[in-house]
Amino acid sequence: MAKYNYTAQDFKSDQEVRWCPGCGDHAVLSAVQKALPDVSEVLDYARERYVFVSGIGCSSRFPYYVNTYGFHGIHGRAAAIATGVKVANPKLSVWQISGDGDSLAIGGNHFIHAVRRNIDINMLLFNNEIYGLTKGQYSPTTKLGSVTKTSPFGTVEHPFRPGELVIGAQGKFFARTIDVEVKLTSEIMVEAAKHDGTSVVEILQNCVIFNDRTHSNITDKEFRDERVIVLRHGQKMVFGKNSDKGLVLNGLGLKVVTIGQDGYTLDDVLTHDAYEPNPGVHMMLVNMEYPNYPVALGVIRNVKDSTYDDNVRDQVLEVQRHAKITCVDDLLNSGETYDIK
Amino acid sequence: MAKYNYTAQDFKSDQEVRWCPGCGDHAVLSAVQKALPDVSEVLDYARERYVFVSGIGCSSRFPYYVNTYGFHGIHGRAAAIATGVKVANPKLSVWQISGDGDSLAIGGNHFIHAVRRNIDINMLLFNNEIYGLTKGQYSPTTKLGSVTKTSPFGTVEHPFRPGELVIGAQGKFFARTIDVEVKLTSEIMVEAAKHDGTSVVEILQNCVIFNDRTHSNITDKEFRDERVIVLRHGQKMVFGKNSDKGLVLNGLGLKVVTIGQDGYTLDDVLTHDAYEPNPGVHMMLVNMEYPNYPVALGVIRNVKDSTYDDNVRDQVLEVQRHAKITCVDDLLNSGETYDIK
Amino acid sequence: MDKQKAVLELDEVVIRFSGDSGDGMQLTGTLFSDASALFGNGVSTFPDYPSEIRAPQGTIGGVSGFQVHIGNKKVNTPGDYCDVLVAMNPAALRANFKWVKAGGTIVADSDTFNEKGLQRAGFKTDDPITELKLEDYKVVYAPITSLTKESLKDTDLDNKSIVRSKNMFALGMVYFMFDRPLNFTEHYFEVKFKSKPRVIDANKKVLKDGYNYASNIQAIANTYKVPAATSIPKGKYRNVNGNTATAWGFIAASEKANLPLFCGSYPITPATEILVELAKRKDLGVKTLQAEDEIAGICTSIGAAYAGNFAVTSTSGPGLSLKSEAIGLAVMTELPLVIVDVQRGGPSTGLPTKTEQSDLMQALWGRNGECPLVVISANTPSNCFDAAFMASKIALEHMTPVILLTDGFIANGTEPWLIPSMSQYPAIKAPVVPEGTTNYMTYARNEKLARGWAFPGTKGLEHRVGGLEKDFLKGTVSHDPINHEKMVDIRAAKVAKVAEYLPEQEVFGAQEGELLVVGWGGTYGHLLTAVQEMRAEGKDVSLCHISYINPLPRNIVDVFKRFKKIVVCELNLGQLANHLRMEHQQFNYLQFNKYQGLPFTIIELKDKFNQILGGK
Amino acid sequence: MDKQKAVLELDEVVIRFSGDSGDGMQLTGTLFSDASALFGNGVSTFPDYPSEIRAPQGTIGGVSGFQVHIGNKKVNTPGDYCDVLVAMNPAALRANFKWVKAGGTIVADSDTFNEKGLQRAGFKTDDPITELKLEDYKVVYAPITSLTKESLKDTDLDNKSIVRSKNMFALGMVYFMFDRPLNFTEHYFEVKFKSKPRVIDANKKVLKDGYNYASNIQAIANTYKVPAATSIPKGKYRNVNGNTATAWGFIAASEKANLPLFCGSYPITPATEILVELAKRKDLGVKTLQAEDEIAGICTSIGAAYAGNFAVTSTSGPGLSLKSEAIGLAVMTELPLVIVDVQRGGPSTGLPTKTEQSDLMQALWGRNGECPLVVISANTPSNCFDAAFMASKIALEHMTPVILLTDGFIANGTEPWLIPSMSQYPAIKAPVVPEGTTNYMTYARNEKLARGWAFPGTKGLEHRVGGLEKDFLKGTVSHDPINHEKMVDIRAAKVAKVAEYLPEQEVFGAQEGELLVVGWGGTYGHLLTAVQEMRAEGKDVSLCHISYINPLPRNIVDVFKRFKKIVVCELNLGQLANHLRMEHQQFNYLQFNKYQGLPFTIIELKDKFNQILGGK
Ligand SMILES: Cc1ncc(C[n+]2csc(CCOP(=O)(O)OP(=O)(O)O)c2C)c(N)n1
Ligand SMILES: Cc1ncc(C[n+]2csc(CCOP(=O)(O)OP(=O)(O)O)c2C)c(N)n1
Ligand code: SF4
Ligand code: SF4
Ligand SMILES: [Mg+2]
Ligand SMILES: [Mg+2]
Repeated sequence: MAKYNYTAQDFKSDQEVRWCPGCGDHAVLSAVQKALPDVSEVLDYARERYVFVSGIGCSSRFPYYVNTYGFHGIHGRAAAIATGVKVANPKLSVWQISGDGDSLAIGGNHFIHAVRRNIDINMLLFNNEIYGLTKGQYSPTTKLGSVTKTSPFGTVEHPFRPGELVIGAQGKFFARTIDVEVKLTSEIMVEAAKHDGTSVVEILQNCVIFNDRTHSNITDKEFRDERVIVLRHGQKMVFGKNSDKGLVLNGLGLKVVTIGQDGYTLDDVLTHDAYEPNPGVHMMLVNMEYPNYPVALGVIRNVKDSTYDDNVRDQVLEVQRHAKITCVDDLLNSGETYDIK
Repeated sequence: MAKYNYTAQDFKSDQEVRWCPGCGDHAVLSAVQKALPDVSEVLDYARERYVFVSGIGCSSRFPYYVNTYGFHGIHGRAAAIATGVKVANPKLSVWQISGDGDSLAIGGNHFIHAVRRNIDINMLLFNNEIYGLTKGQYSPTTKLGSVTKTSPFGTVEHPFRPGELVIGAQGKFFARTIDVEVKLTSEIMVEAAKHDGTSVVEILQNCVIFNDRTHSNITDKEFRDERVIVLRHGQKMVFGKNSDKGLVLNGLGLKVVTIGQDGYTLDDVLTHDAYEPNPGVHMMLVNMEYPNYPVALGVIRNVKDSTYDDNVRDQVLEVQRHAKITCVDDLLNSGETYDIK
Repeated sequence: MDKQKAVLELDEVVIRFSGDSGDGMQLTGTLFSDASALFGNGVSTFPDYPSEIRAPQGTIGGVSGFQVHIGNKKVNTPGDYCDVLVAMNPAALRANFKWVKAGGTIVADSDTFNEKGLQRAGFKTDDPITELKLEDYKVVYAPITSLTKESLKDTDLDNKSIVRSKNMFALGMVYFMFDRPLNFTEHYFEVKFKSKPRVIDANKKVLKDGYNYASNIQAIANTYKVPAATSIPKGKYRNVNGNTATAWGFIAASEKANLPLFCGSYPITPATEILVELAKRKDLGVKTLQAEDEIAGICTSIGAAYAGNFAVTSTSGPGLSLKSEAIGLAVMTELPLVIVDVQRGGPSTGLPTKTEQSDLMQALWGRNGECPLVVISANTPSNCFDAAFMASKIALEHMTPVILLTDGFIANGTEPWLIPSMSQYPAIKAPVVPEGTTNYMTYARNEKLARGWAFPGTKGLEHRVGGLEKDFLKGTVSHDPINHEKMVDIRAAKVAKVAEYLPEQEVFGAQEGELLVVGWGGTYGHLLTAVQEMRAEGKDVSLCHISYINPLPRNIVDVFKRFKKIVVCELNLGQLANHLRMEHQQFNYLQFNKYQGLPFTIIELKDKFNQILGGK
Repeated sequence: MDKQKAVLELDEVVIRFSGDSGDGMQLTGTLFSDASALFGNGVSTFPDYPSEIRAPQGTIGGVSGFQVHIGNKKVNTPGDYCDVLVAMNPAALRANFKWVKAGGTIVADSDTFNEKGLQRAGFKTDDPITELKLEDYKVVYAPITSLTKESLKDTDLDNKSIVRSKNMFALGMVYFMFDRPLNFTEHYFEVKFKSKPRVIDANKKVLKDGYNYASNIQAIANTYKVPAATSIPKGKYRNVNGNTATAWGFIAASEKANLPLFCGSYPITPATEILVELAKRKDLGVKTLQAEDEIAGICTSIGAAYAGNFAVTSTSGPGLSLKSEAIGLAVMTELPLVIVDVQRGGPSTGLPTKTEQSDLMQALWGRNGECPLVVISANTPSNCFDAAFMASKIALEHMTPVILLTDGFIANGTEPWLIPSMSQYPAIKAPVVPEGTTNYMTYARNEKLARGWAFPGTKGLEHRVGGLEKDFLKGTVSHDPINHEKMVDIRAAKVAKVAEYLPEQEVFGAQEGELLVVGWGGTYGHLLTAVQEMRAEGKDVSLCHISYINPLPRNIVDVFKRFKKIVVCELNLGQLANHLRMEHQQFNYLQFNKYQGLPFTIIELKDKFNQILGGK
């Protein structure tokens, strides 16, 4: 029984979309606009309940293009602004849009603290491994050795793996998708919205101008199926064009096997448990890198825990239940007072 | 053949130590002053090669008390200042002193980025789970539900586990000690100094005034042996007053067993491998919490990798080897120029 | 020493309690001032504590002081110099003797004046009195520690607790000296230690024994009586410090605006207590978020303001620096926000526990671009309530960030406060856009030039804001040159227009004449006292104490032009004076500046004013 | 249209290339200006690009422009209005037509003026010329796209590459119009595409075909010749933009000071290129650290300065806001540090790609406490080299942070630069404390009031610095009130003293008279041109362009008092004027302000000055 009957069109604003032709951001925008009608039905959110908050960067122009409330903040501060929005009005569905520079360079602190607090916002991390808007400097996710405007002889820094950092900051929800996989992205958006707490979605996004094809060795159509694995809770960890490859346990680590070879059967293949609180396996999954492993897409971690905004609300209600002070006059007259006659 | 023959006394400055009587910082200071003579011999560091950099907080007064170079920075920025010192002069032995608030609240971003870059500094994290200097507000490591000045009804935030965050930020060295264990602390300081790259040492430190006994359920003498395990590379993971308890693998996790019970022998007990690059087991070890597990002390992770400062130096040398431009006049006259006659 | 004993009546008296950080001097002073307030005196207090929590016992670095000024009428400052100094150890004497009036009384715990104590405090001889040239002072050496032990030897308190009670013995002595009843303080013990009757009894006993000891010995020459004030308005009072009053002012504004209060903040001396006070008020629905840093503090508040809460953020100078960029965002998005800066000694970390007025220029200009906002200040501890309320009203009604400047002196100082009723305060009406409004233009403005504030969640008002330049009406991004010029102008005009809604500047004293003293912020009590005293002496001096700094009151030029000379007095190098030079260049502004981390003294002010008057 | 064809000689001409972000207009303009410079013209250029990387093709938002001004003598600005506009599509025409001189020439690619193109650009009719009222302009519609395709149809380039070459066709046309030789540009192709001979040939062909096409058609009325300048000093030149010159100025200072250069920075428009330029210079041992944010940028630099490197940090307005707190630390620790702020349109994110001068007050005052430092500015693209050098020299010799203000206009603009020799530059002698010094007092000062700089690693000079107030000599922490007052004074005195070591203020034009135009920073070229032209017209106007803003030059009062009127011209609301009111209240400062994200025009300046002269 659809209540709102929104379509993607309802979430398109009248603003001209200004990303470069071919930029991965277009696909993500469209995936989100496709997902929001579903989110509305599943969670009973009217359109005006959505707020999109961003920092600064190409990706951070996103809120202008979504026909609801939006806040285009300052560089790196999206998580803090989004946190304020959510705590101020917990009924809002808050979506944070942020690039790899915005959320992991200048915004790294707000990022890890939002995740730690488990505030109920959905963070979309557009990871193009470059600063797009400022025209091509390396970011904290740029691969070691990359030549960029500010690293003419190659970078000398180990990049973050966003999923690993999220888990290190006690993250309860982490998913990964790629810009071109609009359907998968939409599906993940709905899952992120449903999760209570901070949902981090890393989007491997292509910047055609300054970092073209940085993800191509896993995203290119011809071998994508062989190099990514889409994880879904409760399903076997299989991948490959013929679904003939799988992940099995190997001591304390994971191993890729071909089903039917070397004695491995489908039964040996791990079943994905996104709900497991212990981060051990999730950590291995987020860290899988090509060529040793397929890169994991889908909802990798999805663990229930108390959220900051719920805790705040509960505490206020609890205190108010026993409150002796109920207005400012009470407050001013509370405690030690005396009369001058 | 001792070269310097320093004693702890050589590292005491003429400044009056101003921490509260009973503060855990005193013991740490003394442990560091005891370790530095050893570091000097092992690594051939003259006293003037040490630089202590801190932020703001009670613990951050540390540099005043060490008789060498020191920089008492601003709140949260110690890691950034220390990074600048090290890159400017890689010959210096740089020690960062910082509280849980200084390094994980306001300084969280510089903390994770220094760790990610693997810059060769030694970070001592004084974790008293409180803001001492500002008189008792909760910090990002304060236990959930704690009543402090700014959480009169208990905190509502999940605390960071520093070791977990370090690993999430690709940390290569993490150790833990407790303030009162001066000998262990000294030993760890020497290891931290020997490690090339960012060495993070978490010190469970008592703030007698604002958070007294926060670590006492593991640090109190009467049961300390039963509740902590001191890890040393290559040694069995055993603990307990009678060294009769050990850690064994249990599926994907760890389990505490009593040696000689339920069929467990010393052979079943894990041997600590601090050098293992894969963070899986280290993650479990840093996350062990009382009462389910003993709390791990000692050097938990100690992995070799290239450091930022070495990479910078190598790159400069490499470029200079082929350089055509060797002075500013060369530079000004390089590229497109033309003559007006 | 004079051995006669009598009860002398005084108009006012200043007492300074000083001892080690662990000696409980803050509590002792507070109890004395509370008792005096309850008794009906005019009271003003100021704590003076070190930036260490507990420096090593017995050292100068660890000395903590608390000064109380009581009078038979309203007193406006904690007093320049004290009549009586209580020194619990040699370090306290050494750190504070220069604050004792010539010939004043010093009560010292003789038990601590042993070799070790003297040496720790840096004395070179065993005769501190001679060493400090205090021979003409009345020094009362009392073995306070041993008498306290003696007093409590029959209780079951442990030794540490017993020794810790010595401050109550000293307080008892002071109560005798000033002829104060003990019952208020006894009542305090009863409430504080409700469940521990033995602790109540012990404290009462020590207090009483101290009182009796003082009455028995011959060393205390006179007892003094400061009669209750008669000129003080009747009514219900409480003592309040500036930080509490600030916090409560915000809560009051939130009630009047009918909007939930949100405070995103990060602790910093001396502003932390505002956050602490707000965190307590979950009963009134206040939401506080202790952020990971100052930037997150203000950014969460900006987010909350966007979402429709009344948002504030509290900090001190270094934190204001960190908030600069985000303040610009609040200016551009034209959201209501109050930023309170409790100023301390700068630059950089500076003197964190000392007072100063050196953030005014930062408040006015510390942001990129042409980025105007409202700057107002608070004058006294209790005035912080009204100042916070007004800051909030302006922010909410004019849709602008407001910086409220207080300082360490009034933030920590206390004074009695005639408790107001909220019915005396005006309503606050923010330009909230009602649901159902059609064609909402995000940057369309009302008569105050304030834009309409639409809350997320409201159907039909969906809109986007941000830090890029805005279209004049629609609020969409605009790179148009002329639009930018218009927006720069209108942002300035909106702030300037606030003056039309503010009270005119008042002058204390004659409305025209020889010398106009101009001040702002926490120097009010000192400037007022100096001007009052000089006027009583027949000098032609008036006071113009400015609360509204940007925009300045609309009649300020009228005020200035009626005086022959203007002297701007500040605890900085002349920041208000410079602001006035920019705004009203036509006047000549003399300056009197002090920047020692300390308030003015009345004496130095009067000297300066007399010199100006004389030098005409 | 006039069908006659002739070669007319002109003194100067302004050409604006405009097209889609992807059309290569920046390159086209640069090639034209390089060719003109090589030819011997005076040249000044200014790129004007959108804040989007590539907005949707054909829209106004995506238009990128590049203006070139060439003359037969030195030209000081890129010109107010252009004589010739090249518009590669309708959006470019629409966005730029208002910058064409009345009756000027417009060259347009007729292939793009189809229905879709016109509509995207927001035209309502199919006749843009009438719609924009350009009937009196000389419009040359040329099918540039199709002719380019035609020209390259026999090459093996793919279609996309072929179409992308159309800018070279247009450039060829312009070369014909201005009688420019092709060989400089051909040489460029040869170097640029060294390993791709076919690409070289293709580019040469398109360029030539464009040239020939223009010479063949009758539409181009005249060709113009701007003779080489004769007044320009002879020597070796290069074109340089402000950001490159700034970076190189720092490297030069590092060489002269014999200290390694360290730059901790974070990218931000329009300052990023300074970091980019420095990152290239590993050959000269420059260390750049792209930090995680601006705060880490400056803090790594402060660490590097403490460790004995010459440290700088680069940013724009919002980044300067973020650095505020750490700048205070540099002031307190008295370490040498240059902070360069490439100003852009504010407040907040504002207009990131546009120019403005609105960070002056922030540079002066944007920090907590009394926190003085040196503020200087650069005037032109090439002057950035000298300004950066001087900022460095002051920082290093006086042990103080220095803020260097440039702006988007000069940072991106280019001009020919007579390459200096480093032998012309003075030595830089920082007060480095030599090993072996005994009794090093961290805050003891030399005649400049600079403290001694001791490098970690040096035996015997171990010391501690930090943000708390420092003891006057020893540099240990001091909470002493009098010491604080002394330190506030000496920090101010140290900065004030810098004036003694700086050149006196010079005046262009008469040294006394009617009207003194006062300016600072990147408006130099425009102010100079306006004053030059008016003086040529016999008007009594002189120019005082201030590079040293704090402290002001020591003779500034002498300069000011020799003129009847002073007008301060700035791209802000009057920040320098206000600074002057604070520093030298005795003068009356008229103001001329513009804040549209654009430079002044000569026309509006002259109008204003004439009006002031007329209105005396
Ligand atoms: C305080 C501040 N510092 C720097 C900038 C400049 N800046 C804008 S966006 C950006 C980085 C963009 O990279 P990312 O966040 O990865 O977003 P993308 O453009 O790649 O989507 C930078 C450095 C700024 N706007 N504000
Ligand atoms: C910019 C800034 N913000 C806030 C402060 C106030 N402040 C000083 S230390 C501190 C926290 C201290 O806690 P921690 O880092 O854990 O150190 P500890 O005192 O516990 O050793 C705070 C909030 C400051 N000095 N500067
Ligand atoms: S520069 Fe890169 S990230 Fe930015 S809009 Fe263009 S393609 Fe996308
Ligand atoms: S307040 Fe706590 S952390 Fe600070 S010095 Fe005292 S005991 Fe140590
Ligand atoms: Mg990016
Ligand atoms: Mg702490």
